[in-house]
Formats: sequence, structure tokens, C-alpha cells
Amino acid sequence: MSMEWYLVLSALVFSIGAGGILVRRNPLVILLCLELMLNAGNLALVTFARAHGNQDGQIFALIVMVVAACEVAVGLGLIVAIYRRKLPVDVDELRELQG
Amino acid sequence: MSLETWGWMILAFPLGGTVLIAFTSQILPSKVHGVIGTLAIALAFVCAVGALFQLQDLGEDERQVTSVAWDYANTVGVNAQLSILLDPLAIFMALVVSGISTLIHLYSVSYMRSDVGYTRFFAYLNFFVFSMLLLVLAGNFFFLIVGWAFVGAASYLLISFWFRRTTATKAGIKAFVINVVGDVGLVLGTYFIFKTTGTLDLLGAFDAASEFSHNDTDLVAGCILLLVGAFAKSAQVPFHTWLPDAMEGPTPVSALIHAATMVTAGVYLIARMHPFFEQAPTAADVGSVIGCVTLLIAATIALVVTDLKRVIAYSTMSQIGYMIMGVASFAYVGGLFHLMTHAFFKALLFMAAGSVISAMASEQNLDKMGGFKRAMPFTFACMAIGGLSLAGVPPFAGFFSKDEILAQLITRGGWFVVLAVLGYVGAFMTAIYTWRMIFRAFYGPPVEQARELEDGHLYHAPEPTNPATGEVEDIDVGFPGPDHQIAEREWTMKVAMGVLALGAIFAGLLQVGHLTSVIHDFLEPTFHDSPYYDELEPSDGATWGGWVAGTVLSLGGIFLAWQLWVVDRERTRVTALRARLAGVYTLFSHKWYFDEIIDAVIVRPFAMFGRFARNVFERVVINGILVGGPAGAVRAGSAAVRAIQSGFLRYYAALLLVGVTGLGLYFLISAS
Amino acid sequence: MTIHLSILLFFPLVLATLGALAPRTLAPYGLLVGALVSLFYAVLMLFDFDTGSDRLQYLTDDKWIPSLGIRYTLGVDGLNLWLIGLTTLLFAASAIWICVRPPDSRVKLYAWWMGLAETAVLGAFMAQDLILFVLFFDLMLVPFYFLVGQWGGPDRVAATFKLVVYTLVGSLLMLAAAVATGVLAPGAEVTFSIQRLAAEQLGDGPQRWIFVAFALAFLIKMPAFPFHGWMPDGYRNMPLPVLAVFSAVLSKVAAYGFLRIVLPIFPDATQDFQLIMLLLALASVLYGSAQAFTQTNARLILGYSSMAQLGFITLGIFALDRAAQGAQGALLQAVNHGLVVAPLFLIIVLLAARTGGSEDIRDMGGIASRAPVLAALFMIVTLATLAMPGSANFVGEFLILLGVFNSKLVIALIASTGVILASVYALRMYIRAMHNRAGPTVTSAEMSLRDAVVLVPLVLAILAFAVYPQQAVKAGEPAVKSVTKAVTGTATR
Amino acid sequence: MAEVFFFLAAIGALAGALGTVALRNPFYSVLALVVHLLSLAALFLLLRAEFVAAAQVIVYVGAVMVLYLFVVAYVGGGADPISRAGSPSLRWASALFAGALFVELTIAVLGSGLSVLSTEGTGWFEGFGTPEQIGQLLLTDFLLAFEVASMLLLVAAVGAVVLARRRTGLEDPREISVGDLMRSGGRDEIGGGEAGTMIEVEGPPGR
Repeated sequence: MSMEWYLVLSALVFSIGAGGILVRRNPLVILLCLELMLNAGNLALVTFARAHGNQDGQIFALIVMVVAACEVAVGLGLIVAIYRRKLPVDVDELRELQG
Repeated sequence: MSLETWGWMILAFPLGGTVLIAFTSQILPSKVHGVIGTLAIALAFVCAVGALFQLQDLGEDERQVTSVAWDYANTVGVNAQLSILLDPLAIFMALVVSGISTLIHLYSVSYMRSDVGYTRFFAYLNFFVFSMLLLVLAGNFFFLIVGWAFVGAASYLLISFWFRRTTATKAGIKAFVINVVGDVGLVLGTYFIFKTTGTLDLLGAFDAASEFSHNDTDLVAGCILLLVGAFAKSAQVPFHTWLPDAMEGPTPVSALIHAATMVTAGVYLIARMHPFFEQAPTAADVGSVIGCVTLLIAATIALVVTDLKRVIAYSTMSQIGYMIMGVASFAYVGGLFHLMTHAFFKALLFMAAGSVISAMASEQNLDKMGGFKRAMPFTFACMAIGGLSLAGVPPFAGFFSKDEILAQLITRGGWFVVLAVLGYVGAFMTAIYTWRMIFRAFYGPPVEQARELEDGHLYHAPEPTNPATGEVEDIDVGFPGPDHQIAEREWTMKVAMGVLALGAIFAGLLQVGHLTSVIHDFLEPTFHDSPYYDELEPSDGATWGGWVAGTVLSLGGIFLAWQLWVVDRERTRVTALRARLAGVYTLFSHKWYFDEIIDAVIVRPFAMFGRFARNVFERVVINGILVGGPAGAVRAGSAAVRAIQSGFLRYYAALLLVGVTGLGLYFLISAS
Repeated sequence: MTIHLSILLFFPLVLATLGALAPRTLAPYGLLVGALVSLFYAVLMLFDFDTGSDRLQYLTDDKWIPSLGIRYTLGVDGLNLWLIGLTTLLFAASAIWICVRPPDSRVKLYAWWMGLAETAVLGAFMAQDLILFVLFFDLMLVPFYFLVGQWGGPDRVAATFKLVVYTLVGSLLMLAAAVATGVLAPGAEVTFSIQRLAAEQLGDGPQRWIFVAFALAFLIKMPAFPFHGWMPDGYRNMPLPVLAVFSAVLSKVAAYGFLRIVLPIFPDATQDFQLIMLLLALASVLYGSAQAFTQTNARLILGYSSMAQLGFITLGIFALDRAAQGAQGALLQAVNHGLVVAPLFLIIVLLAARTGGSEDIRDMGGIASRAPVLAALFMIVTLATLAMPGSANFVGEFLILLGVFNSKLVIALIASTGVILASVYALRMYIRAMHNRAGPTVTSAEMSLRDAVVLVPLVLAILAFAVYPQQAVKAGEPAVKSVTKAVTGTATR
Repeated sequence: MAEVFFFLAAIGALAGALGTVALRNPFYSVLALVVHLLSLAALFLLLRAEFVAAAQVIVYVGAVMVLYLFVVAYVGGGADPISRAGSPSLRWASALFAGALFVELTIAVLGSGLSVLSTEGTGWFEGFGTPEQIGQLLLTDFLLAFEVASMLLLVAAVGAVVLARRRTGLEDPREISVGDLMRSGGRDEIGGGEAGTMIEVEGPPGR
């Protein structure tokens, strides 16, 4: 398979993730959509690594995974904290930053 | 000791006295401070005498010595150095100032005794003497200005010495501000002169005076500005309005500052700056005319004023008018001689007036006085001597000095003769108002206060009040003390008045027509470069004619006053006169409306401008447009930005996506 | 000994930080030690300084952001020597004041902000790199923003808002102008060194608009008419020890900025705009005096009087007379004004304490009766404020007016009325506060020892300066001459 | 052969992605994501990234997703309508922009003109993407990144613990909220009625 296919797939997944963030209100699902976008990035990185025959891209992908894991840990921690304070688990209700 | 050392010590003692009194004010008992103050000034007088002897030892050409202590602000072409100039004129003034001051300090030791601010009074008084001596000894324009302003400040402090009296503080600020106007005039005048001479050193500048052409525009402007300074300090029209108000100060202050010393600084200034004025006769003529106008206006007001101290104050103005007219017409000997004799008899008159006022329990209105002749014989004698001297009765001091001025004017010829004639008119009025005052206070039926004094005790008012407004006061700090009724009982007061009385009688003998010329010879080195100095020696005719005229006028004036206020007990003639000349009387008794005019022309418009600026301009332009504009813009901007901050997370994400898409589009387009 | 300017610069901040880490009661003493050591160091410098030279001394010059040509350059010459001394002195006085009268809340933070403020002001005075100057100039705003916002009076929100908006507008203009100056300079590589920029001048066109940007920033900071809109609110709401240094020192940074940056780097524009600047300064003098004459809030009287005094300083700077008398006077007057206005603000605290908290002169009166020492100190400071001959302020004013007199006669004559007005408003305030009948809520009491610890040294400094200003004018003369010469382009006497 | 695997995996990945976004129940969304991640792991294998694929399976599917499942179970996320309350225009706009983004990215990739893209990649050497190779790189060239990443993990772990731990001594659970003060009323019913099973035991004091 030529590399273009992988990249188009990656773009498609990225767009789906981005669209998902916009339409979902549950913070959990938003986090999932973020995962989608990160993974799309990962796919592109690994693809380029393969295309250039250089493993640096793979390392990059691994680091992205680590960051994603951190993000998940903190994000889920926040969700739990929100839940414990009996606040609604809904991003549209959490609008304290309103100016 | 050398001349310079004596010179610096003249300054050092009063300054040291001030500092010593200030720093021991909480430690030593207050009585000691009177002694310290008096001693400090007495020592300054001794030093002035020492300097006099040293100066006379020098050759006649060398009697102008400048001594520099340190560079004060010697930079960018401005050589402001702390220096003193010791020459006959400076020593002459230093002798008069320190001598009279010593006596007035002595008088104050008793007069102010019961005042809570006794210590403060002597600190101020010493500071004043220091300032005045700095003024007359300064060898540099810069320090001349410093001394000039210091005396103004000291005068302010002493006028509002009873600082809880609103009348006193108002008079104080008025005096100070008008004096600052004079300071500014002096500074600007200095600029004009400095522009050409390039040095602030007095002797250096005098040498460079010849660089000016005759009636050079710069020089005339500079000299007129100097005159503004002199007028403000010497209470000449139209800068005179502060002097009558300054009578709010304690009487010794009026005697010292507002009669004998500070107000004569203008005369000193013109005499000191004679090389410039002789080069700019136009400016000098302005001075002569203003002096003449002042002497007439002040005399007319003095004719109708009923406040004892103000009569003397207007008389001071009038007499200084003579001096200014004299020195500005280059009659230096006459002007300075009159300055000296005036210091004696005017200080004496004030002291005597102070004695009367204390007997009256601070009441100053002539209408309420009368018959003090028997109650206070010593005071009456002093007042009479002062009055005779002031009126110009021979052989008292004032007679010779006034005549010297007028005779020199006549000798100068031209329109100066007119000035001299007006001067004689003024002399006639002087005799009338002086003796009107004396007759009203000392003759006639004794008032209650006088009777009590005759019985041997002092009159006390039921409660202390402000004599000007009648407000009730207490006797704490900021108001006069409880026993302000010394009358003439203390020996210190008698000594002070006695010495001055001797001066008022005999000082005239120093310079009598062609018989003696002590003053003339002594001052010669200062005026060695003046062509007028010897030229204006009065001719025989002017001298003798003047003597006759002076005698007749003064005796006539006294006789008239006698007729009006003593012989005519019911004062019907005075009342009739007042009714017939109602317009003139109103003009005089309102002091020619100077206060009202200045208020309407300067003070009110400025205050209105200030209020307009505060209430309208500040609110509309500054706060409305200049603050409101940017602030409004920021507010509107922030409102717009805030509207975007909806708090919807997904909304932000959408914006982000829009941005990313837009950026991508941009790059795609720009790449293709 | 060698004097390191970086030590002088950062010592107050470091010590204030240490103080902030210490227990609450010790916090102000950290600031105090920092300020006193800086003062001591600055005094050493005053003595060590070579007054004959117009070159920078104690130069510290290091790479900072080499790719942008920005250097960390500090230096002292006649222009800033005495201003640095003034800054350290007043901050030391303010630090003592904070020690003896600590604020009610958050002492540590308060002291720390003051330490930062001192470092920022010193930095602005010492910086010899344009960007470094701009940085410190803007940094000055930060501590005062918090000091007003947290410890200020009732209207502090509006006050900080105006203060920040106004000064930021000026600062941003200045930043843009500074960058433009460095980039547009004709030299081969980009440099922001003030010395080098003065040597390689811009063309006439850019000079003009850059001049306007700088001048606007400085005029706002001063403040000068009509850019003083932030001043009344700011002055009314600032805590007084803060206001003392703010009014005394920060406005001088602006005046100093004209001398250090505008005159040498933009000489052509300076000449073009001379008349406008003089007229603005004249308007400041007259308008400030008129306002000071009618206000009744003591702070505002001082605020507007400062405006008038700053007007005089600006007059001197732009007199541009050949002998540099105006600029010399302006420099001296900058130090003098700082020296007198700071004690006046502290005196207001004492007055307010005696009137039951009011700072309105209508509520005062008769305070002198039981407080002779306070009255005497106040009197001395008042007389110095109105530039009484014999005070160093008069020397400054004398030189300023002489300079203007020699270049623009009419303006000097009009400006001299400002001297008269000064005597009116200064004495009015003194009399209404100390003299006359006592107000209903007034209790007259002598100054306490802890107040004297602050006030007496300041008054002694005023007196010492009055007796011997020669030292200051001597140090400033070479630098001032070379600055003025850059504009007038003619040899000085 | 590789084509077949690619399409299988690609379809899996797309289906997983769409499922994640479209399924209403978060629980199913998580499961869909698991499918997606596994498919990606297969793609990684096709791209000769053995170690990354393994990490994907173990770390993502094995650990992260389990964490998600726990949280979903804990929070009890009921069926969550897709933008029910939100405006439909936002949904359409988001779809539009997502599509636009896809188009742009595709154009960018295809139009980039990189010749390598149309090939199956450059030649690869023996051991490309093996744990050995990756490990060597991580401990030599990318040591700093490796350490920083581990540090980041530690911080995140601590942060998560702090965030999620029970707070005691906090009188008002909503004290952190400034917005509450500005919004008056309507606060009580939120989260008041329904509650997870576990929190009831340790509910904040005063509730």
C-alpha cells in the first residue's frame, strides 16, 4: 500500500475526532475524541517513519502516547472531582469561564 | 581681626542665636531665650562696629572688599557664590539694622514676656535680623536675592506670629505673596543684567555696567524689574497693600521690620544698584515718580485712618516714598540719611504706640483713646520727640534728613523741582497726621484706661479679644499672652525708647547742610563711580530755602492739628470739613480702593479660573474626553472580547477548529 | 573600591524577597535592610564619582539577547548620579515608615512590592540600553498597580484602571518607538545602546514620530497637562508611603528620560518640537498652580503642585540654551522636588491622624499649637517647595528660568508667575492646616519619635542640600552640557 | 496481502472512530475506541512499527481504556444525547468544518509532491521498529525526551490523585466556584437528586 492511503486515513480519523469534540457534551466522550485525534497523529508519525526509513517518528509516537496517558489521567481525575462535587457532568453546564 | 572676619561674624551671631534658641527651646526656661536673642544681636552690632573701624583703616580706594566663603552653585556660567561685600554702604546698613534691632530686642524682652510663644518670637526675630544682615552684606546677586526672600519669610512668620488669629494669617500670606512678586521682579531684573554682564558678583557686575549703552533696553527693563522688587519690599504703590495689614503682628515686629529695617531694603537696593540706574535714567525716573506718588497717597490716607498703628504704617510708607524718590533721583546721601533717622524716630513711635496699646489692653482705635498725657509721661515724651522728628521740626533728626533729600532734588533742577515741591506738600501733611494722632491719643479727657493707669494699676479687658474683629480668644499659644499690659513700666522698654529718643533728637547733626558731612564722606567710597554724588551737593540757596520752608510747614501743620483736635474739643470743624469733602474723604478712608482693585483685577479672575478648571475643564475635558475616550475604548473592546468568552467549551473548540481550517486554507492557497 | 551597579540594582529586591520569606513581623525589616544598604552604596558612589568627566562610570555591559542586539548595560554619569541617590534615600525613608507603621494586611507582600519598585526605578535610572530602559520603565508600573489595587483607598479600582490604561498607552508607544529606533538606526547591525544610537542618528522623518511617542510616554508619566487625567484618582487612592515615592521618584524617571534618551538621540526632532514642549510645560505650570490653588484635598494640592513643578522641569529641559543652564536647573530641580514632596506626603499622614482621618484642609487648622517641632519641619519643607531663595529648589528654578530666559524670553516671563502662584498654594495649605482656629475634630499633638525617625533625616537632607548644592551641580554639569550640546550643536562656554 | 490487511484494519479504525463519536452511551463509545485502537495497532504492524503496535495494545487498550471504563462505571454516565440541547447549527457547522479540515489535509498530503508518498516507503533494514532498536534510541538520542516524559507521567499521576481524592473540611463543596456567586438560584437541583452509588457513603459533609 502506498503511504498516501495511510495519511488519508489519518486525516479522516483526525477530522472525525475534531467533529466529535464539537458535537458531544459529555466530557468523557470529549476525552475519547481527543484520543482519536492523538491517534490519528500517531498514525501519521509512524507512516512518515516508515516512509523515510527512520525510527525517530516512532519514538515521537511513543512520546505522544505518554502525553496522552497523562492527559487521560488528569482529565479523568477532573471528571471524578467534578462528579464528587455534584456538579453536572456536562461541558455546557460548566461555564465558569464566562466573561 | 580682619575686616572679613568681622563681616562674617556679623552674620554668624544672629544665625547662631536662632539655631541656639531653636534647639534649646524645649530645654532652657523661656526667659533665657530673650537674653540669648538680645545678646546675639548686640554682639552682631559690636561686630559691625569692629568692621567699621577696620574699614576706616583702609585707604579710601580700597574700601570695597568681597569675601567668598564657598561656591554655592558655580556652574554653567552662573557664579553663585556665598560671598559678602564689605563697603561703607553695607557697613552703614549693618550698623543701622543691628543697632536698632538690639534695642527692639531689648524692648521685646519685656513686651512679649507673658506670651506663650516667647521663645518662638525670639527665634523668629533673630532669624529676621540674620536675613536682613545677609541682604545688606551680600556680595553676590544670588545672595542678595536670598536675603531679600529670607526677610520676606521672616516678616511672614512674625506677622502671623499669633497664628490662630485668622486676620493675622491672612495678613501674613498677603505680605508674603506680594514679597514673592518682588522677589520674582528682582530675579528677572537680575537676568536682564546678567545677560550682559555675565557675572553675579556685585562688584564685577558694577564694573561691567559700562558695557551697557545709555538707556539700553535690556538695562531699563532690568532696572524696572529691580524697582518692582524694591517697591514690593518697601511698600510703594501699587505693591503697598500688605504693609497696613502687617500691623497684625506684635508691635515690636512693626517697629523692627515694618518701620526701621526691612521696608527700607528697597532704598538700599536702589542705592546699591546705582551704577545700573545711572546708566538707565529712564528707569530711575520711574522710581522717583512712584516714590513721590506713594508719599502723597500714603500721607492722605494717614490723615483719615483711625487705627493707631496704621497711621504710623502709612506714615512709614510715605517716608519711604521720600527715600525712594531721593535715591532714585541719585540723591543718595539724602535718601540714606533719611533712612537712618527714620529708623530711629519711627521705631520710637512704634514703641511708644505699643506702650499705649498695651495700656489700652490691645485696643488700637484712636476714637477710643484720649488723655494719656498724664498717665504715661515717659511715653508721651517719646511720642512727642518722635512726632517732632517725623514732622520735621528743627533741630530734630527728621528735619535735616528730609531737607537733605528735597534740597538735593532742587539742586538737580528740571522737573525734579516739581517733585521737591510735592515733597514739601507731603511734609505739611506729615506734620498734620502725626500730631493728629498724638493729640487724639494723649490730649483730651482721659479715658477709663488712662484713669486706671493714673491710679497705679493696669486696665484689663474682661476677656481677650481680637482688636480687629472682636472675636473672643484665649491666651494660649497662637494668641497674645494674658499680661500684654506692660505699659511703660519695665526698665528695658524705657532704655530702648530712651536711646532711640536720643537718636531721634541728635542723629540729624551728622549731616547738617554745609556744616557737617559725616554721612557724605563716609559713603563716598561706595559711590566713587557716580558722577552725581558730588554734583548734587545742595546749593546754599536750596539748603537755606528748604530749611525755612520745612520749618514753616511743619510748625504750621502742628498748629493746624492743634487747632482742629485740641482747641476745638467738639471737633465741629473736622466734621464740617469731612462733610464738605465727602468724596475725597471716602476715597482716602478706603485707601484709594487699592485692595478692591487688586482683588477684582488679579485675585478674583485667577480664583475663577481655578474654579473653572476644577469644576468644568477637569470634569469635561480631562475626565470626559481624555480619560473617558481611552477608557471608553478599552471598555468597549473588553465588552466585545468578553462576549466571545461564552464559557462553552465546545464553542472554544469550534473556534479553534475554524482557526485551524482557516490557517490551513491560507497555506494551501499561498502554496498553490 | 569598585562599585558594581548590579548589586545596587538588585539588592533591594533580593532582600525584600528574603523578607517576604521570613515571618510576618520581620518582613518589612528585610525591605529596610535592602533599602539602607542600597542607600549606603549610593552614598559611597556619590563620593567616589569622578565629577570632572562626562563619560559613563561603573559601566556594566554584558550580552543579554544577542540575536536582537539587546545588551544588559548599566552605567552612571552626571545625569543619573543624584537621582539614584534620591531614589535610594526616599525608598529607605519609605521602608522605615513601613517598619514603624506597617499596613493592616498582607505586610509581606506590601514590602515585597516596594522592594520590586525600588529595583525597577533604579533600573530605569541606570539602564544604558534602550530596551532595558523600556523594560524597567514598564516594570515600575507593576508594583504600583498592586500596591494601589490592594492597599489603596475606596476608589482604588477606578484609580488603578485609569493609572494602568494611561501609562500603558504611553509605555506601548514607547516600546514601539524604542524598537523602531534600534531597527531604523543607520548602523550596520541592530543596536539599542543609547550611546551608539546617539552617535548614529536617524533621519528627520522617523525622528519626529519617534519623538512624539517618547514624549507622550514621558508626559503621561510626569504627568503634564493635559495628560494628567489619571493623577487625581491615583493620588487620592494610593497609600501615602507609596505615593511619596511614586510622586517623588517616578515622575523624575520621565524627566530623566527626556535628558537621557530624547535629547541625545532625537536632536533634530527636539529642536522642531521645542516650542510645543515649552508651551505644554507652561500650561502645566499655570494649570497645575491654578488647580492647586483651588483644591481642598491635601493630596491633590500636592499632586497639582507636582504637576506645576514638573512643568518647570520640562521647561528647563527644553530651554536648550547654549550654556545648558535650563537643563542643569531641571536636573537639580528633579532631585529637589523629589526631596521635598516625599516628606510632604508623609506629613499629610500625620495631619490626617490629627484631624480624625480627614485629608481635607477645610477640616484642619490650628495643628501647630501643640506641635512646634512638626510645625517647624513642615514650614521648612513648605518653604523649600515654594522655591524660597536659599533652598536648593530656588537654585534649580533660578537656573531653569535663566535658561528659558536666554532662549525664549516671553515664556520665561510668563513662567515666572508660576513662582508667585507656588507661594500662594503652598502657604495656603500650610496656613489652613497648621494655623488659624482649630477645626472641630482637630487634636493637636506633637510628632512621635517614630515619625521623627523618618521626617527629620529627610528635612536634614533638604537643609544640607540648601546649604551646599554645589556638589550636585558640579557632578551634573559635564553630562548636561554634552546632552544640550547634542541638540544645539554649538560649543558651550 | 498487505492491501487486504490494510483495508480490513482501516475499516476497523474508521468504524471504531465513528462509533466513538456517534454512540450515545459513553460505555459503548469506549468500547468503540478500543476497536479503533486495536485496528490502529494492526496498521502500525503493517508499517513495521512492532514496538509501537505492542505499546498501543498494552498501554492504550490494556491500561488507558480500562481506566476509562472504570470512570464511566463510576460516574455512571447515562445515555448522553448528542447535542440535544445545543443548537443544531453548531452540529452542522462542526460537521462542515470537520469535512473542510479533512479535505484540506487530504489536499495537503496529496498535493505535497513528496515522491515517497506514492511508494510503499523506502527500504527498511532488519530490525526496523523492533523493541531493541527503539530501546536503543530511547536511551541514547532521545534520553532527555524519555526522562522528561517519565517526569510528566509522575506529575500527572500525582495530579490525578490530588484531583480525585476526597476532600474533607471543605464546608461548601462549591466553594471553588466563583460563578456560583454570580449565578443566583437554580443550583440546588444540579447533582442533587441522582448520585453514584459509591459517593453516597462518603458524600461531602453537610449534604
